[in-house]
Amino acid sequence: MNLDALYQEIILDHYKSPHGQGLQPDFTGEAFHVNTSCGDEVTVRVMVADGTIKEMTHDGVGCSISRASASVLHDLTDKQESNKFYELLDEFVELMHSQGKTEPNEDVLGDAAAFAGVSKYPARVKCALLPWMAMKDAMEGNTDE
Amino acid sequence: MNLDALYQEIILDHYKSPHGQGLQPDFTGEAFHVNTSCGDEVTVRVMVADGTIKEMTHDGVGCSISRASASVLHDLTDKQESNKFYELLDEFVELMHSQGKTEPNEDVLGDAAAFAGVSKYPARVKCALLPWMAMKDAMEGNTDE
Amino acid sequence: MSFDLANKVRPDFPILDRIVRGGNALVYLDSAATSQKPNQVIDAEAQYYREINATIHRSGHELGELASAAYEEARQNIAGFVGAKAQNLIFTKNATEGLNLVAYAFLNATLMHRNGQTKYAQYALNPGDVILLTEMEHHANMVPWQHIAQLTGAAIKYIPVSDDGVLELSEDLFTNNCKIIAVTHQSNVLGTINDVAKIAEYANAIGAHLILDACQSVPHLPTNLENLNVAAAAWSGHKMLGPTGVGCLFLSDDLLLGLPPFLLGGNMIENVTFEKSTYRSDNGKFEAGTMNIAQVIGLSAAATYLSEIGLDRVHQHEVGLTRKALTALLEMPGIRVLGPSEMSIRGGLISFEVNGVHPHDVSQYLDANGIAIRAGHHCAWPLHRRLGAVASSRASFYLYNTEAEVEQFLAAVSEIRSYFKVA
Amino acid sequence: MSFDLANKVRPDFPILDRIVRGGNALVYLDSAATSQKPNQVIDAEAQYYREINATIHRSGHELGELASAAYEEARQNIAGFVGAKAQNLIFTKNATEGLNLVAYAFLNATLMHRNGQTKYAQYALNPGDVILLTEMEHHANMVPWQHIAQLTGAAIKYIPVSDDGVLELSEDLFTNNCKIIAVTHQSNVLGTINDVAKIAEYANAIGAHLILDACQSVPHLPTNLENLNVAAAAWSGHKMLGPTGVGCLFLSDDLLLGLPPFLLGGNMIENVTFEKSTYRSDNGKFEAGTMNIAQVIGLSAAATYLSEIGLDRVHQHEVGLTRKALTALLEMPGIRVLGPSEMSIRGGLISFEVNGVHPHDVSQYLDANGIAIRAGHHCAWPLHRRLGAVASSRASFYLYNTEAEVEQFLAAVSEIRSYFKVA
Ligand SMILES: Cc1ncc(COP(=O)(O)O)c(C=O)c1O
Ligand SMILES: Cc1ncc(COP(=O)(O)O)c(C=O)c1O
Repeated sequence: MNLDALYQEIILDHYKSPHGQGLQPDFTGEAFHVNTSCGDEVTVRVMVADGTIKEMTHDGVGCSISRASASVLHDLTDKQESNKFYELLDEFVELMHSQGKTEPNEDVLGDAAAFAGVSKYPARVKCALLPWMAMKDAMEGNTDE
Repeated sequence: MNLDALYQEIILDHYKSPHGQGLQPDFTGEAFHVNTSCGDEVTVRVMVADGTIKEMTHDGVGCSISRASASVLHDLTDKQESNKFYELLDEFVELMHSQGKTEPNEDVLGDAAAFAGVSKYPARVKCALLPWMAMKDAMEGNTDE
Repeated sequence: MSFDLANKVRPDFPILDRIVRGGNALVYLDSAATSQKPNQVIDAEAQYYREINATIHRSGHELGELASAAYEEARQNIAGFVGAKAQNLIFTKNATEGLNLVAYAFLNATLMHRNGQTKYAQYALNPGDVILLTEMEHHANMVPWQHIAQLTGAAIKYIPVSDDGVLELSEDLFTNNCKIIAVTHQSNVLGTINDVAKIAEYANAIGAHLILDACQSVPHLPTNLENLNVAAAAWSGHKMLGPTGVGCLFLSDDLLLGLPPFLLGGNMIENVTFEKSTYRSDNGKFEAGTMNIAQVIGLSAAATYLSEIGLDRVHQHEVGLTRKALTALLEMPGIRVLGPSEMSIRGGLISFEVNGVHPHDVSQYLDANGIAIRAGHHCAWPLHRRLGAVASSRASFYLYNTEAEVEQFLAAVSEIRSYFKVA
Repeated sequence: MSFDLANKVRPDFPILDRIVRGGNALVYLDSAATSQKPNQVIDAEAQYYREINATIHRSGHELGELASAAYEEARQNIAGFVGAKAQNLIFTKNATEGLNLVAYAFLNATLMHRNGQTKYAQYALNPGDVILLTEMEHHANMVPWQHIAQLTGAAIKYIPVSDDGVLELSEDLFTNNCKIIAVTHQSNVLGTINDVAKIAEYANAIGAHLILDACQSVPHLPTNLENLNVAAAAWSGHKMLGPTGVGCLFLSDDLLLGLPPFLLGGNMIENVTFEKSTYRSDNGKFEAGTMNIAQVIGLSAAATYLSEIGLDRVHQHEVGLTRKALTALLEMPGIRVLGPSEMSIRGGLISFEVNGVHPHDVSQYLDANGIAIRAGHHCAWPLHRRLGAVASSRASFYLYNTEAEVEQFLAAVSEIRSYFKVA
């Protein structure tokens, strides 16, 4: 079924067993985002110090795409340099706006490459981006740099 | 030209030399009506006593149809019994709503029969009726009966 | 049970032949959001533009006369369709505008009254007054009232909804300080058909203005607004086979004559000077500017189309389809149906949750099968919170849906949990 | 001067082949009231209904995606047509709604500010504040301001119009207490094109919000709203070859972000609870309920149609026709032309009086010859009083009118006084 391009195994696995879910009490930045067209919600917390994301956690309600996206984002950024998040963000946003025409760079994006199929479904692009946009705000809310 | 059915000689003559135009200071009832869709205005004054319209005068601004209609109305009702006005009103309203399908009763309507052609022009029916409706209100405003 | 109606009418709806995602034939089960349009409606609009397009009520030429006559005939026809007089019918752009019109007219009355215009006393809202809504209202019949409550000092109260999606009506809620009661005729989430006659009885006993959201009833149930005894009723054309961009507002004589206007501009005025303006007293008071003439004429064609079939037949058809779907969903493992399980108080739509699968994923799965339903909170977010649902999936039926489509829908729903590996 | 344009485009407008009263071919000179529609626009709407009709922004199925994309592409296209960004463009039902939206949003800001919401201080109107209009405004850009002035305590003042129909602009009028200035770009009675750049300069110097009524400019003149430096601009689709039932409102970032919403309901919200609601911050804040999707798409087809021809060419064509008519009318005995006699500050319409013949009789006479013009006060009653005219007759031209039509019009006008025996 054509749907399998959207719901890749990796996505459904992250949805079922999300990583980094559950907000940690210590953080330097936090942001809550909601997709007004559907009501999906996510909160992202980051603890940043010395240019490094010491911890990234999230919580929320939403569809498989938005929840899996948060889980993948945790894997990609937790304990990584802050810069890496911004590089990934650019790459991921570009992929999401490619309408299925760009091959994802798996070396950079890792599990996030599995979201390539989402870009063909304009209504779902926002779902995939939701945690990324929340994390961006959380990073900027951070005063520790 | 088909227009001549609308603008009968009689109408244009009344338009050029209206009868009863100019409001008399003594009256038992007065009404001001305006056609909001075009701005035509008329004021009708009546002096009624002993069941008779002692005097009917009018003034206003408007198209040939509304002005001529006021003039004809003066001729038909001035110095006549009040009842006659109501009979004429029914007859005239019916004619105006006939969409050109009724032959006017010239014996009753006199010069007002010339307005038969107006009933084919829905936008102008209101013009012809304007002074009649004002007179109706003026008659009802009358407390002298 | 026979489902002939759909087969008879489908040829009139060109979009129903469409092939959608994955090469599937379209199964359109989203008519509660917006209905599809028959050729009769599409052609009526096109014909208007090709033959008589002109401004109405103000042009002294033949096209203007024809357009004005067509517009007013449409008003007659649509008013007749809902058992109202033409003079009580006002055209808007959608139901949302109609409900806002009423709310803002009350706000205007309040402010004008506070400015010394005593004739509006009867419609003025003051601290201590109550606007009574229900927990199942669409945002369009909730947010405007919250807004004017905030600005006038009135309070908002709610008629509660039971766990199985029925209004918990009790006369105690209808206190004397209730000035406005705004209620939906049929819930766009639960499918519940409310007992408007009973509510009108309570409302009239305390002299409150009853405002009806008729969006989900007028298109689907035989409706007689005069018999319903409401002060106002709003609905949208696009949900009853009509064009987008047109809605209807019924106002009782009381509100029509008594409320001040809302939108201000051309047509609705009686006299304008540089200093001040006065307004018409008939339904034109509420129709400012150049109206949606073509859409009104298209909507009239839709009303004629529905009348010729008969709303009772439409309703019966929908009840048949809904009963079939409801019975199956209630028995399907991992499915929670919102709203009453009793068909007798339900219209032609069903909202449901699939355990462990988010509604967007449900609708995406169905879409991949060509089946169009809607997922989300359906503009009734507070109701979803009340029922403990993040959001829901909704299938809705109309005269053109077939029994086979319902079967396709049920088959697809039954596969969802295993696709998403939660069963 | 060549008038090729009309002959080139006429085949696109089916109504122009119509035979009207008395067996005459239609001569449509009433485009300032509403324009006719090319097949391209009629078909775009029909195609939308036949192929992709669905609700936008909220449906999770393919039709919903297609309809949403078509709607947002239309927004892009129409915004580009007027030199604006899509994010600053809002769709309404007509210009009247757009102007009311701005006026009511200021009223809401005022009331919410008085209720303690300090973030609206910048948009609140108070006694002592002035709303500056011009004496040539259409009722749509006058009555809403009178209404909110009355409710907020602000005062209305007018920029005067000279006897020959030109604004008597002077910097003195632009006092520091002016909060809002609402001006028409081109008068629908006088034809005068106002010096918006100059007015914007004065408005900006005192920090007032300049609201432009662009009804008669956007359809006829190349317009770049960002360059014009206005806070808001409203116009109607039906006057620019588009469908009825759709209008546009441009809001600068300042008003878009700063003003509270107007119509309340679905789509425009951010969050809704039983107690209170919060609103979106983008242009969706001002688009409540199911939008006029088909009409927006039709309007986009109209914008494309006009762009392909080029607005400068349309304007030139109109100037040619108007100059011809104006020159002849100015010389005709018993005719008084309203507005400037200088073509350089005029657009494509002419209002006039025929000595001794009421405008309704003028238009009736022309109608009998198949010529459709408009008679009345053209929703500018105060202006007519100011000019000492009971009402007037107006001929207006558009890209599809021919030189021969102007000649027919002039010949008919020259006969009127003798027909009514006043010459
Ligand atoms: C200058 C002007 N402003 C406003 C309007 C109102 O436009 P609408 O009736 O389409 O809302 C018109 C047209 O009627 C107009 O010509
Ligand atoms: C119950 C109910 N009320 C109000 C509305 C709002 O209608 P519209 O969006 O057409 O204004 C809808 C549909 O969206 C509805 O289902």
